[in-house]
Amino acid sequence: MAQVKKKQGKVPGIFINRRWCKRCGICVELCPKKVFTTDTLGNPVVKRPESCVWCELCELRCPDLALKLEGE
Amino acid sequence: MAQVKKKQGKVPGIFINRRWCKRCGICVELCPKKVFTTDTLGNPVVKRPESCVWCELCELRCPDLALKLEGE
Amino acid sequence: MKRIEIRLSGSGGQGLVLAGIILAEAAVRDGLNAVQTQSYGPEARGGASKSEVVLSDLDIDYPKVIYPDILLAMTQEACDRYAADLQRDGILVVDGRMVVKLPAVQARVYRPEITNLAQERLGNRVVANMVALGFIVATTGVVSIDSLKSAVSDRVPRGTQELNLKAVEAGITEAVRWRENEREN
Amino acid sequence: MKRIEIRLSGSGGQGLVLAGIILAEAAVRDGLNAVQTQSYGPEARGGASKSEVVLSDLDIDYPKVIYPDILLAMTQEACDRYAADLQRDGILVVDGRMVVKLPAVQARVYRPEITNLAQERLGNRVVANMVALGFIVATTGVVSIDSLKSAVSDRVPRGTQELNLKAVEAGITEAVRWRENEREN
Amino acid sequence: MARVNTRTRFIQGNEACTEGALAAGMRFFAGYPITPSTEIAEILAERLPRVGGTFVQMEDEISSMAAVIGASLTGVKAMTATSGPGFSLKQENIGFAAFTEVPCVIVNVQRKGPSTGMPTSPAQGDVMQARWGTHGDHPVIALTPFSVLEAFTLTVEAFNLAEKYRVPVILLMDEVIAHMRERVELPGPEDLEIVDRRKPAVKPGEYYPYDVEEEDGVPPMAVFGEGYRFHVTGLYHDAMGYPATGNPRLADQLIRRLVRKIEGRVEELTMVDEVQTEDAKVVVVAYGSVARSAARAVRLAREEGYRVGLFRPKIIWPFPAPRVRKLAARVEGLIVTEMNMGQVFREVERAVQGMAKVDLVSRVDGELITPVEVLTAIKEVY
Amino acid sequence: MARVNTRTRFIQGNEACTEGALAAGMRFFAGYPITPSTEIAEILAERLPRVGGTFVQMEDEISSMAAVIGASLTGVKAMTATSGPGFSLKQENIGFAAFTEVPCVIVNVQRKGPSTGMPTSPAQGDVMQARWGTHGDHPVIALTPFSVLEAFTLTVEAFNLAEKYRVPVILLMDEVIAHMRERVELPGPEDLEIVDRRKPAVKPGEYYPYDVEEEDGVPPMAVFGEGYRFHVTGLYHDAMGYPATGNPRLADQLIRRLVRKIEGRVEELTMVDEVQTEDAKVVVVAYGSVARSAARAVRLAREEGYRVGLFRPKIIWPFPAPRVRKLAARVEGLIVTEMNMGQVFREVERAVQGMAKVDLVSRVDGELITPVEVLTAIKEVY
Amino acid sequence: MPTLTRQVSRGETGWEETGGKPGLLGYLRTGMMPHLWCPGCGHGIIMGAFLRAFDRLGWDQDETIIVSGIGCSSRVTGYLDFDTLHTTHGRALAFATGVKLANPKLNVIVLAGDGDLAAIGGNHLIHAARRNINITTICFNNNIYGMTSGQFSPVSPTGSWATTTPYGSIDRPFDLCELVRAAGGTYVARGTAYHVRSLTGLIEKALKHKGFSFVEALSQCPTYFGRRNQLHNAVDMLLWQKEHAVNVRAATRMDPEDLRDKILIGELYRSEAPEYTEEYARIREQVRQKAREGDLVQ
Amino acid sequence: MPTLTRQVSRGETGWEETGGKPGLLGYLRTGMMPHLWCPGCGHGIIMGAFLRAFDRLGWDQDETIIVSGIGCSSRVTGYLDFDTLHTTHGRALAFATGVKLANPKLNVIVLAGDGDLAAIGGNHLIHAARRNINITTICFNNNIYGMTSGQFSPVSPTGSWATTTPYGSIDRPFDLCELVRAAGGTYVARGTAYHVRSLTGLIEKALKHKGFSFVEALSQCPTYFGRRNQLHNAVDMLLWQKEHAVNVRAATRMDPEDLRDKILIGELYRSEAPEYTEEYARIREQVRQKAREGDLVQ
Ligand SMILES: Cc1ncc(C[n+]2csc(CCOP(=O)(O)OP(=O)(O)O)c2C)c(N)n1
Ligand SMILES: Cc1ncc(C[n+]2csc(CCOP(=O)(O)OP(=O)(O)O)c2C)c(N)n1
Ligand code: SF4
Ligand code: SF4
Ligand code: SF4
Ligand code: SF4
Ligand code: SF4
Ligand code: SF4
Ligand SMILES: [Mg+2]
Ligand SMILES: [Mg+2]
Repeated sequence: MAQVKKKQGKVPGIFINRRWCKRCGICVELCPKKVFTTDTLGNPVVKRPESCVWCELCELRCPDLALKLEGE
Repeated sequence: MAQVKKKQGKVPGIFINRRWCKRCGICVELCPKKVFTTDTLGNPVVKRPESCVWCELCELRCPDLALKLEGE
Repeated sequence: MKRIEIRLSGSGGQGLVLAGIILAEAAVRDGLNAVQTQSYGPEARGGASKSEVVLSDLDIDYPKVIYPDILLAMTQEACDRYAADLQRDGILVVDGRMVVKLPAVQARVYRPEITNLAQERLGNRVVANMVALGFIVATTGVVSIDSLKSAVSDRVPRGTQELNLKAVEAGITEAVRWRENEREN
Repeated sequence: MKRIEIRLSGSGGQGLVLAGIILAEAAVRDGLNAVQTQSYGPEARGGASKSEVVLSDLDIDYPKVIYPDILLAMTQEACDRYAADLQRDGILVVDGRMVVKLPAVQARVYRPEITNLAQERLGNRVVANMVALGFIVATTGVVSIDSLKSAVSDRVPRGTQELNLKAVEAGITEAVRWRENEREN
Repeated sequence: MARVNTRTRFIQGNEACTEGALAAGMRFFAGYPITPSTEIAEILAERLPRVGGTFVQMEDEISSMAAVIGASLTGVKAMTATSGPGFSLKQENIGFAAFTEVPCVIVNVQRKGPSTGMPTSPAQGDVMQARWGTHGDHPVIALTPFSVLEAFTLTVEAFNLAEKYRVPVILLMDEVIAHMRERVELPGPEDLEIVDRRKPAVKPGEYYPYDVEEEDGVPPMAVFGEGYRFHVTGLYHDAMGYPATGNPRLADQLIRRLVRKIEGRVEELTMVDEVQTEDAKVVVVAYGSVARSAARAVRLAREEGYRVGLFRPKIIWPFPAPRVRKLAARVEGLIVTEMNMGQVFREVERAVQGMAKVDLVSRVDGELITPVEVLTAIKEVY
Repeated sequence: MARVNTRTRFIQGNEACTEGALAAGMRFFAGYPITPSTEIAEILAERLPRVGGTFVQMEDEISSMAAVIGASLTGVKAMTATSGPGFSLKQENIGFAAFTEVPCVIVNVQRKGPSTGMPTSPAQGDVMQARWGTHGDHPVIALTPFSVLEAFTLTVEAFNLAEKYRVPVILLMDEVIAHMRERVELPGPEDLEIVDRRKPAVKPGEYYPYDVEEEDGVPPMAVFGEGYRFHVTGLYHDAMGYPATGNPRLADQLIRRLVRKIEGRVEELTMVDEVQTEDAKVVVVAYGSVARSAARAVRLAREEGYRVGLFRPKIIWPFPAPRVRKLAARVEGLIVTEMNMGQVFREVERAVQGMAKVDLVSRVDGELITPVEVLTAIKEVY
Repeated sequence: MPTLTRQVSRGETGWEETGGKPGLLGYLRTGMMPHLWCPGCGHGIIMGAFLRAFDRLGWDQDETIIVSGIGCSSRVTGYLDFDTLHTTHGRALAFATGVKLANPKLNVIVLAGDGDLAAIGGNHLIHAARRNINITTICFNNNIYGMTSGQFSPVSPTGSWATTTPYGSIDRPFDLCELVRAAGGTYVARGTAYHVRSLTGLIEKALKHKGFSFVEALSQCPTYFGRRNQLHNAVDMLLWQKEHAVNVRAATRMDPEDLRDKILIGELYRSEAPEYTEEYARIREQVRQKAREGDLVQ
Repeated sequence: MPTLTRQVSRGETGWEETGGKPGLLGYLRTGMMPHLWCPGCGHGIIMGAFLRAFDRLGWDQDETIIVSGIGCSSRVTGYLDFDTLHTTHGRALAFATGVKLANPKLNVIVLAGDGDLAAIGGNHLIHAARRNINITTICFNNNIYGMTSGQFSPVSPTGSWATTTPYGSIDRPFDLCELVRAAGGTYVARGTAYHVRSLTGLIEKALKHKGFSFVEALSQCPTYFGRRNQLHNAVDMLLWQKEHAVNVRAATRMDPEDLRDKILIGELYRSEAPEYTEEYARIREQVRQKAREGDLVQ
C-alpha cells in the first residue's frame, strides 16, 4: 500500500460516531500506528492523532461505518 | 478397436428380437460390414452374416437391446 | 346440424391429433362450432393415441366423444379398443391393411388401405392422416371439401402444403372409388 | 407455593436466557414445576432480550409471564419497557449503573451494580447474569441456594463452573449487603 | 399470420391463455416446462420478443416464480405457468408475492396428482393447495375457466385483479380446458377493460410503500428504477417497507389488512354463472371442464322434467360462500361435481351450514366426469 | 451425562422431540437449519452418531426431505425438521412420500408467516398447509403437542403412525412449545409401545409391493438391499409398483385406497383431550400452546361459575370432525382459539353444520393468546 | 432369480422365437420391455452400456440401488431389475444421498437426464460432488428435455433450436464435467452413445471409483433434438457424435483451433479424497470410542 | 435526495455531535443505523467496501437495484438507500434475474451470504453464471450460517466446528470461485475484509464488468464461527485472514507447498462472452426486423 502517504504532514480529524460504534476494537488493534486506545467501557479513543499516517484503514475496516477521517 | 477380431473366421448367429426392435436402422446403417439390410416394413434383416467381423457394435449400439450375436 | 362425434384413433406418430384439428377447423370454416380434444399416451409420445372432434351448430358443452358417429381406426389395437363405442349405424373407417380382424358392429364399414395409399401414391406414409381425412370427408360430408383443403393449407408446415393436399385428394379419390364399389354391390 | 412469575430482561448477549434456565432448573431441583420461555429479538441475537420463568407446585398452564412478581432489568430500555407490568408489591431488581431513571412503581426496588460487580470482582462482565441470579435468589428465596448452585454447575460450559459459582456468590454477598442496608434504613 | 387479424380462432385453452395475457399487457414470462402447461411457455417464447416482451426459461419453478416477482417490481406485468409438481415448488415465493403485494399471475394447469401422478390426465386436485399451499395466512385469488374463451377472458381478469389488488392471482385450469381446441371469438382490445396498478401520486421523498391511505386497502406501487428507493422484504414490515418484526401491533395490522383486502371483498369478487337455478330444487355445483358435463346433464335433466340448475363459480378463491349460502336457503340439495376427492365440496358444506343436503360426484381416475354420471346423481338426489 | 440416566428433565420442546424420535427408533435425520426448529438438528447432530445413527445437513429443505425418503426405504426410521419456509419447500416430496407410502416424520415448528414473516415469533398458520400443501389429493396425518411432554409422546406416536400406516406424519409444533423449557418425566422404553413397519412375509419373487391383502389397506414394505428388487415411483402404479398411468381403474383404486387408509380411520385416529365438557354450555377448542391459555381460561371461568369445557385435539389431520359434531350436538357454542386467521375454525364450522354457534378468538401478531382473552370471549359468548 | 421369472412370466420377451438370448436379460424387468423410448433414442444404448459395465464388475444386483429423477432417461429405473427409485424431477441425487448414507454398504447409482441433473437438479449435483459421496451418476445427455417434448436444456448448444428457442438458443451451455470437477467430484468422464464401447469402460471405472463419480453420456433424441436441428434421424446423430468427439488423449496432440467445435471424451479427471460415508463412519466410531473411554473413567 | 432526508429525520444519525460526516451517508438509510450486525462482524466492512466501490463509479443510485436473500449478510439491503429487494432464502439471484431481464438498463447487484448463495441457492448461482447475465454478486462469506446461530455452511473448512458439526465438519468446502468460473461466470475474484482496500478495487472491477461477475468476500463472524474455532474476536479473525490470504500474483512465485493452507485473493478469472440481456435484445430486434420485412413482402 505504498501509494498511501501521510497527507502533507497534517493531523487528520478522526471522528467516531458513538451511536454507531459497537466497540469491536478493530480500529484500536489494527491501526498500524497505535493511534487509538480504549476507555474503561471499551470505547475507542483517539490518543495519538499525530502518529497517524492517514492510511485510512481504520475508516475502511470499521464494520459499523462509525469512524471517519477528515482533514483539509 | 484393433483388439476386436473376427472370431476364428466363424459366422456368428445374429438374432433380432422383433418384439423389441423398433426399426431405428442403427444396426443397418452403422455396421461397418453392411451385414444388414431392411425389408419393406423397415425391419432389419441379416443379409451377409459371412461378412461380419464380430465387432459387436450392432449389439452394443442397439437402443432396444433387441440384437444379439451368438456363436460358439 | 345435430351434435356429431368423431374419433380418430391409432398410434402416436400417425398425426391424428393434427388430423383432428384440421377437421375441426374445417368445420369452423363452415360456420359450425367445433371442439377437438385428444388423449396422450402416458408419456406424451408413442403408444396409443386418439383425437376427438365434436361438431354442432349449437354450443358444445361436453367436449369428449362417448359414442362416435364416425370412427377412424388406423391400427388393429385402436379398432379393438374403440369399435364397440361406435354409435349404432355409425361409420367405421379402418386402415384395410392394418386392421385385419374386423369387429362385429352395426355400422357402415370402409376399409381403404390408407397407409399403403400414402406410401404408394405419395411416396410417404407420414401423410396417411391426410389420406384418411380426405376419405372421411368425402364419404361422410361432415365438412365441405373446400374448407378441409383450406384448413389443411393453413395448418401443415410450410413447404408441405402441396404434398398434404395431394394426400387429401388421394383420400377423396379413394372414397369415390369406394362409393362406386358400394353402388355396384 | 402459588404461581410465581419472574422476568429477566436486558439485551441480547447478557446471558439472560441461560440465567432463566438455571433459575428454573434450580426450582425443579427443589421439587417445583417450572417453565422457562424467552423472546428473542427479531434476529435471534442483539437487541432486546427477555427470559421468563414461571414457578408453581401445581401444573403450569399458561407459560408466559404477564405480571411478573420479580423483574430483573439489566438495561434502561428493558426497565422502561417492563416495569409497568410489575405485580403490585413485586420485586424490581435493576442494574444500578445501567438503569439511571427509575420508574414510579409500587414495588421493592433493588439497585445492585451488577455488571460493575462482575467486572470488578470477577474480572469479567460476562458473568453479570450469574451475579444477578445470586442476588435475586438470595433476596427473594424463590429457590434454594443449593439448588441454584448445582444448577449452575450443570448448565454452564465446562471449565467455567468455578468462575460462575463465584459470580453467584458475589451476587449473594451483595444481596446480604443490601438486606443489611435495608435493615439499617 | 392471417389468423391474427380475425377474431374467430380455433385454438387451445393454453393458447387462449397466452392471448389473454398478451391482451392484458403481460410482457414478462418466466417458466419451466411441465406437461400439460408447456404450450403456454412455448407460444410465449415465440410471441413475447415480437411485442418487445421477455421470455425466459429458468432453471426450475422456484426461480421462475422469483423472476416473475422481480420483473413485476420493475413495473412489467409478469406471469408464469406450471402444473402440480411445479406449483408445489412455487409456493414459497407465491407467499412472498402475496406478502409483499407484488402483482403477478400464476397459471396452474391441473393434472392428476399427487406427485408425478398421471402427467397427461386431467384433475382438479389443486384447489385447496391454491389457497393453502404456502405457510402462514395470506391472501389469494384463484380463477377457473370452463372454456377456451374463458381461458382468455379469465386470464385478462387475473391480471386485472392482480394489478388492482396487488396480489398474486392463480389461474386454475385443468388439462381438458388447456388442451382442448374450440372455436372462439376473441374480444378485441376495444372490448377489454385493462387495469394497471396504481402508481404513487407523490414524489420519492414522500412515498410510503406500504402506507394505505386509500380505503381499498391497496397501497400505490412504485417502480424499481424510478427514484423511489423503496425496500421490499418478506419480513413483517412497516409502512416504509422496513422490517418491523418486533412490533406485534404492526404485524397484526399488516396481516389483517392483507387478508381483508381480498376476503373482505368476497361479495364484490363473486363471479358465478348460474343457469336455471331460480326454480331449481337441486343445483349442481361445477367448475372448470366438469362444468361442461354438468351443463349437459342439467339440460338433459330439464328435458326430463327435473327442476335442476347449475351453479358455476369462475372464481374459486375467495370462495363465493355467501352466494352458495343464499342458494342453499332455497334449494333442497346441492351436488358438487369435481375431479378430486371433494375439495370445493368441503367449502360448499361449510357455506351451507346444514341448510341443504350436499352431495358429491367425484372422479379421480384421470378421466373427465361424464354428463351421464352427473345426470344419474341428479336423479338419485332429486 | 448424568441427566440421561434420570427421567426427570428440564428441557425444551425441541429437545423433547429429539428424545421422542430417538426413543421411537429414529436413526436418520436430514435437515437444513431454520429458526425455530434448528435445535432439533443441532441436538441430533450430536446424538445420532452416538447411537449408530446418521445426521446430515443437506443443501436445502427439498433435498432433506428427499434424503429422508431415501433413507426410510433402506428400512431406517427417518425424520426431518423445519419451519414455514422450509415446510413450503418440502411439499413436493411430502407428496411423493404420501403417494409411494414411505413412512417418515416431518416436524414443522410453526413460526409467524407468511414468507419470512417473523422468524422468532410463534404462530399456528400452517395447519391447512399441512393438509393441502402439495398438489393432488393425498393422505396426511398431523399431530400437535401442547407441552414439552407431548412433544416427546406425540413424536413417538408420529413414528408409530407413520410406520403403521406407511404415511408421512407431520408434527405441527409451534414456537412456544418448541422453545419452552418445562419439567418433564420422560417415559422409559418399558412404558412405550414402538411400532415398526410390517415387512413382507413372502420371498422376493412373490412380493407385490403395492398389493393390499391385509384389510387395513397398508401393504407390507420391503427394504432396499434385501433382494426384493422393487420399484418405487411417483407415477400412478400397479400392485407391482410399476407405472400404470394409462389405467383409470387402477388410478381410482390407488388414490381412493390411500385417502381411505387415513381418512377412513378418523374415528380410530381421534386423539382428543376433553376437559369438563360433559356439562358444558360452551366449549373452547384449542391446540398447541394456545391450549394452555385456554385451559387456564376454562379453569378461571369455572371458578366464576361458567359451565365451560376444553376440547383439545392432539391430532389435527385427519380432523376429528365426528367427535366435534357429537360435541356440537350438546353444547350451545364453541369457541375456537388459535394463532391464525381461523384455520381449525373452518374445520369446526364445517363439522358443526350449523348445530352450534362457532366463534373464533384469533391472534396473528406473533404473540401467544392470553388466558384473559379467552376468558373474555367465554363471557361474551356464554 | 425369482423376480426375473416373475417378470418374464408376465409376457413373452420375444427372445423365445429367435433362439438367441442376450446376457443382460437377468438385469431387466423383461415384462416392461420393449421400453417406451422412441426408435433410435440413445438412452437405450446408454442403459445397455451401464448394464454391461455393471455385469463386468460382477457386483451383487441385490445390493445395488438405482435412483432416477423424471424424464425419458429417468424412466430407466422401470426397466432394471434392481431395487429402483423413480423420484421427483431433479431430486435423484438427494434421494440417493439418503439411501447411501442410511446404508453405505449398498451400491448407489443415479441414472438421469441433463434436464434433471443440470437444470432443476443442479444444486444436488454440485453438493453431492462436493461431499464426494460414493455415488455414481450417469447423465443421459441428449441436450434437450425429451419427456416434455423438446424444450432446451442447460446443456443445449448456443444457437440450437428447441420449442422454447424458436429463434435459436441464446443460453450458454454448461460444461457439466468441468462443473462437477470444480464442485468437488473425484471421477469425471465423458462418453457418447456412438463410442459405446469406451463409454462402457468409463462407466465401469466410475462404478469402481470410491467417491463421487460422474459420467456424462452423450445420448441422442432424434424425436425432438434431431428433428429441429437438421439431424434427421438417430443414425445422423450418432455420426455427428462420431465427428465431434475427440478422445482426451488424442486432443493433447491436436491444434487448439481444430478442437474448437469438438467435445472431449474419455476420463477427464480423477483424484482421491475422503469419501463422505466413510468419514461419517469414522466420526461415529470416534464418538463411540470416546463414550467407551468415558465409561471407563467414570 | 429526499429519501435520505426522510431517513435522517427518523432520528439523529449520531454524526451531528461529532462534526465529522462520512461520504457514504448518502447511500445509507441512516434511520436504520446502527445496523443489527454484531460488534466486529465483517459484513459491515464488506458493505462499506461495496459502497466505496459504487461511489467511485459515480453510477446513478436511482438506477441501481440491490437484491439479497436471507441471512445476516442479506439484511444489508435494509441499510442501503437504493431500490432494494430482500427476498427468500437462496433465491436472490433468481429474483435479480427477473429484475435485470425485465429492465436491462438497471444495474442489478446481489449481496448475500455463503449459505444463501452456495447452499440453498447454489443452483441459481451456477445458472446465473452460465447465462453470463450482467449481474454483480458479492458473497459475504463468513463460512457459517450466522443468522440461524452457527451451523456449518458448504464453505466451512473440513474439520471446523459449528453447532451441527459437534465432532468437526466432515464436509468438503466448495471453492466458490472455481465453481462460478466452471459454471460460466466471466469475472471472478476473491478478497477479504482485512484486505479491504483491494477488496474495494475488486468489487469496482466486478461492477464494471459486463457479464456475470462474482466476488467472494471473506467476512468474519466472531459470534458463531470465531467463538467455536479458537478465533476469539474480530481482530483475531482479521489477522487470520491476513496470514492466510495470498495475492494470486504473488502466489505464482511461491512454492506450492507453502500455498497449501493459503487462500488466493485478487482477480482470479476474467473473460469476455456474450451477455444474456444483450443477446435477448438482439433476438428481439431480429424478430422485429423480420416482421418488418414480412410486412413489406405481403
Ligand atoms: C417439478 C417438475 N417440473 C417439471 C416437470 C416436467 N418435466 C418432466 S421431465 C422434464 C425434463 C426432462 O429432461 P431430461 O432430464 O433431460 O430427460 P430426457 O427426457 O431428455 O431424457 C421436465 C421439465 C416435472 N415432472 N416436475
Ligand atoms: C427456506 C429457508 N430455509 C432456511 C431458512 C433459515 N435461514 C435463514 S438465514 C440462513 C443461513 C444464512 O447463512 P448465510 O447466507 O451464510 O448468511 P449469514 O447469516 O452467515 O450472513 C438460514 C438457514 C430460511 N429463512 N428459509
Ligand atoms: S488512518 Fe491509519 S494510521 Fe491513521 S488512525 Fe487510521 S489506521 Fe491509524
Ligand atoms: S472499528 Fe468502528 S465499531 Fe469498531 S471500535 Fe472502532 S469505531 Fe467502533
Ligand atoms: S458385429 Fe459388427 S460386423 Fe458383425 S454385424 Fe454387428 S456391426 Fe456388423
Ligand atoms: S439397432 Fe436394434 S432397434 Fe434398431 S433396427 Fe437394429 S435391432 Fe432394431
Ligand atoms: S423423446 Fe427423445 S429422449 Fe425421449 S424417448 Fe424419444 S428420442 Fe428418447
Ligand atoms: S451472527 Fe455472525 S454474521 Fe451474524 S451479525 Fe453476528 S457476527 Fe455477523
Ligand atoms: Mg434430456
Ligand atoms: Mg454465512
